Amino acid sequence: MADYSIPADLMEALKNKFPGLEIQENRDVIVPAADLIPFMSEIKDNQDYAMDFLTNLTGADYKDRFEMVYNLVSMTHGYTLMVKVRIEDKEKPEIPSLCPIWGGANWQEREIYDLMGIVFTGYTGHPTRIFLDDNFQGHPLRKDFQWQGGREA
Amino acid sequence: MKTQTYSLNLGPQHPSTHGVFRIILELDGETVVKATPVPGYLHRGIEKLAEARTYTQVIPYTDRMDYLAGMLMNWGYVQAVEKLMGIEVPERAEYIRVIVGELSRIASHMIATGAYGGDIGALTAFTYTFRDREYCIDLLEMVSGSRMTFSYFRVGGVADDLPGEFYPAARKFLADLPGMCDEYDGLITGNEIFQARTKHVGVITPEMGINYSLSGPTLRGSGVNYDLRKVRPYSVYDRLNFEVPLGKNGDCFDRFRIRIEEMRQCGKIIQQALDQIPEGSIQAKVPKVIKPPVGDAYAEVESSKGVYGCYLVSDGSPKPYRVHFRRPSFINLGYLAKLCEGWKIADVIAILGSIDIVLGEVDC
Amino acid sequence: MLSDWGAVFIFFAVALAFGAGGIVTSFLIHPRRPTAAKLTTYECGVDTIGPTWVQFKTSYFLYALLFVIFDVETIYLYPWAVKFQSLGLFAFIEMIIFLFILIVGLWYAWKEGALEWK
Amino acid sequence: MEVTKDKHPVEELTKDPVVIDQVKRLIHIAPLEKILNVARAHSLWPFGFGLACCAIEGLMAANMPRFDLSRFGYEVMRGSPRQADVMLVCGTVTHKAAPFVVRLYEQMSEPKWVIAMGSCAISGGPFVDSYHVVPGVDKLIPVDAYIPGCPPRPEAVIDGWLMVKEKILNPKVVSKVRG
Repeated sequence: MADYSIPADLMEALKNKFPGLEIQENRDVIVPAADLIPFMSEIKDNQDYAMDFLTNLTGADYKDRFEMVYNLVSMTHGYTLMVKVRIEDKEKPEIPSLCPIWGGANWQEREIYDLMGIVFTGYTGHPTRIFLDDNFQGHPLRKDFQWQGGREA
Repeated sequence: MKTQTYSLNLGPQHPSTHGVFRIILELDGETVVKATPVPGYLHRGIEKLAEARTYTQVIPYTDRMDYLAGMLMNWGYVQAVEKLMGIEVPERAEYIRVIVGELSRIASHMIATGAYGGDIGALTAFTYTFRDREYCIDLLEMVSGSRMTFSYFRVGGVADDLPGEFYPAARKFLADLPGMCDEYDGLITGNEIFQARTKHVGVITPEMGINYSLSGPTLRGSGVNYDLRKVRPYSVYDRLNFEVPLGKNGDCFDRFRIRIEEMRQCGKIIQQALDQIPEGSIQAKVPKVIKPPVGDAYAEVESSKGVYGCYLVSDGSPKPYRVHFRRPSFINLGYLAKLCEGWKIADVIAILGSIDIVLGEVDC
Repeated sequence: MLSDWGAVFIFFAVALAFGAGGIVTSFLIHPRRPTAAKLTTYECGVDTIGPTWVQFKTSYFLYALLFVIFDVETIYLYPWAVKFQSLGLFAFIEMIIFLFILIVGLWYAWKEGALEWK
Repeated sequence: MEVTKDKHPVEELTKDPVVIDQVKRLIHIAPLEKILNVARAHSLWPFGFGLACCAIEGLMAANMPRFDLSRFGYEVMRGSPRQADVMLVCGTVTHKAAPFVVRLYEQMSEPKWVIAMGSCAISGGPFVDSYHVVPGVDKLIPVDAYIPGCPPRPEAVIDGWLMVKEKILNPKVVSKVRG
């Protein structure tokens, strides 16, 4: 498969603009939650990257942390980038919402809140459930979610 | 004289919502003031169920998401597992995947065309498209044994080889396909009532389309050239030449027209794939119990509704730790609320039909 | 004289019986089990939201009014069209004047914007 | 549908068994319900209630040219429960959809029947362990015919319709073990 990730020099430019950045060997980027919004608006507005298409936005529930995963694509240059953000606080997971930057994040964030329980701050209309009833107890995709399936023993 | 607005349910049980999807319309007379889509009536929690299944057992869940294009759903998931495990799929299996994937795309577009004709009122169109879809489904049934929920793909290849009588039947179907598409053009696209109802209705500008992460015919209807098979060719698509039809002014009519164009292109792709298919094995060397290394992977495929991605996290056990499906119908609907404002009720049904959603995929 | 009208009357009676007959027999024989849930309003399977008795736009009413006017007009056209040849020139002029008056009415409604759907 | 009793009116007139047998053999007074059932059984109006994948097979493919449900007279697909006879539940019934499934069933006018199509409607199917799926629609509403399959082929759907027809024509067929 051809390599569509951001070339090394542009990655270095990002590195020194955001010291907290951590670049993994397969060019995924781990961004501290604090400067998620500046980082995202930087790679969207700066024409070198022009990451204007948010393909995927999802979350994962690990033992010690939550992890948000964003996949971005640049329509003009054809770069793809996977951005990860770690949320250490398991009791009240919160992360700034990307809706002001990409409209496509709206429904995906509501889905992650509904199923995973991660609250997205800084956008009216969040956090509201999208699939389950409002009086549904708990968030199903969490590892500690207990439920009673329909299979008769 | 001030008129009050009233709320109306374009509800879960409605002939035109392609399943159980609800839009709460705030109406002033006929004009929509505010639209609030309410999905979730078919939410079966596939992502949670997948965490309790082994990697191969998840495959039947994928083609119950977008049940109109089952093969493409299998492809997206299987490609993510192969990327995670670094498996190289043999040549013949890749060509078989392209053939059945494009056949599944044709079957899906046929329903989309017929259903959209039905939404606008041309009920006979549905009969024509379904009559032709049966031929397409015969081919897929010959290959996989099932009509809709194929579960034909395996990690590292496909379940079994193309039967002998598949090739003449496929060539005959491909010979008839352009005739079928002309028939739909003549029957629906050329109908001026249809054009009056869909031209310049629900216009999506390219910038808004990209900003709202739309994909597939919904985005290409606005002229944005983003087709994964061309932008980031996976499998053997780089060896097949075909054009990507684009719309000009992003209205319902363009989204509908390029679906029929895409069917013609699919015919060309299958033709070339049938000519170039090599001999060889159809399944890579894969361990009996699939235990991918610890890590995660994200892979995307161009399904009939848009970009269908799968994000997999593995913790080394035979069961995936986390599976997330990037479902095009779900994300394409994110823009519906803004798109419907200002249009009349009949146009809302035209817009919803043109985005072509499948509820199994929206609610996952 | 009576027999002519008798034929018309019988024709009218048969038509009435045919229509009413279907309704009356179905009323007599269909099972009636009205339950509370069955009598609730059907709106795509969920409850209605907000007040449903609202003041809505007048364009509905104007459209219906214009339709009734021109529907009645066509009723007048039918007998004239049947006896078109034998009635001669005078009836023709008469009908043209009648049509012209209604066309003026339509033109006025159109100009006033009764047909646009604001 | 309550089973009509088979008492012949001649039994009030005479106790003589010979006369009763002759009259019963010659004069067959079918209660009105039986006559109506013959009419109902051959023109059931389905209630297009497509939830998931089975809707494509049951509502669309079965009605379309190749399988053609209208050969049996069941092709008039009604969108509203008021005009429908049979509720074809095809697809997974989730907890969020359960209230309006029950409501639609209750809003249908008598006599009404229910066909549970597909393993999701019969018993929750592949999604039975899910937190959001009702394991079988018969937990919500009484079901008359079950069509197994995931999704069942259109021929199986037509067989399901014929089962309902069989049940309407002579209700005692239910107790007969089929096949």
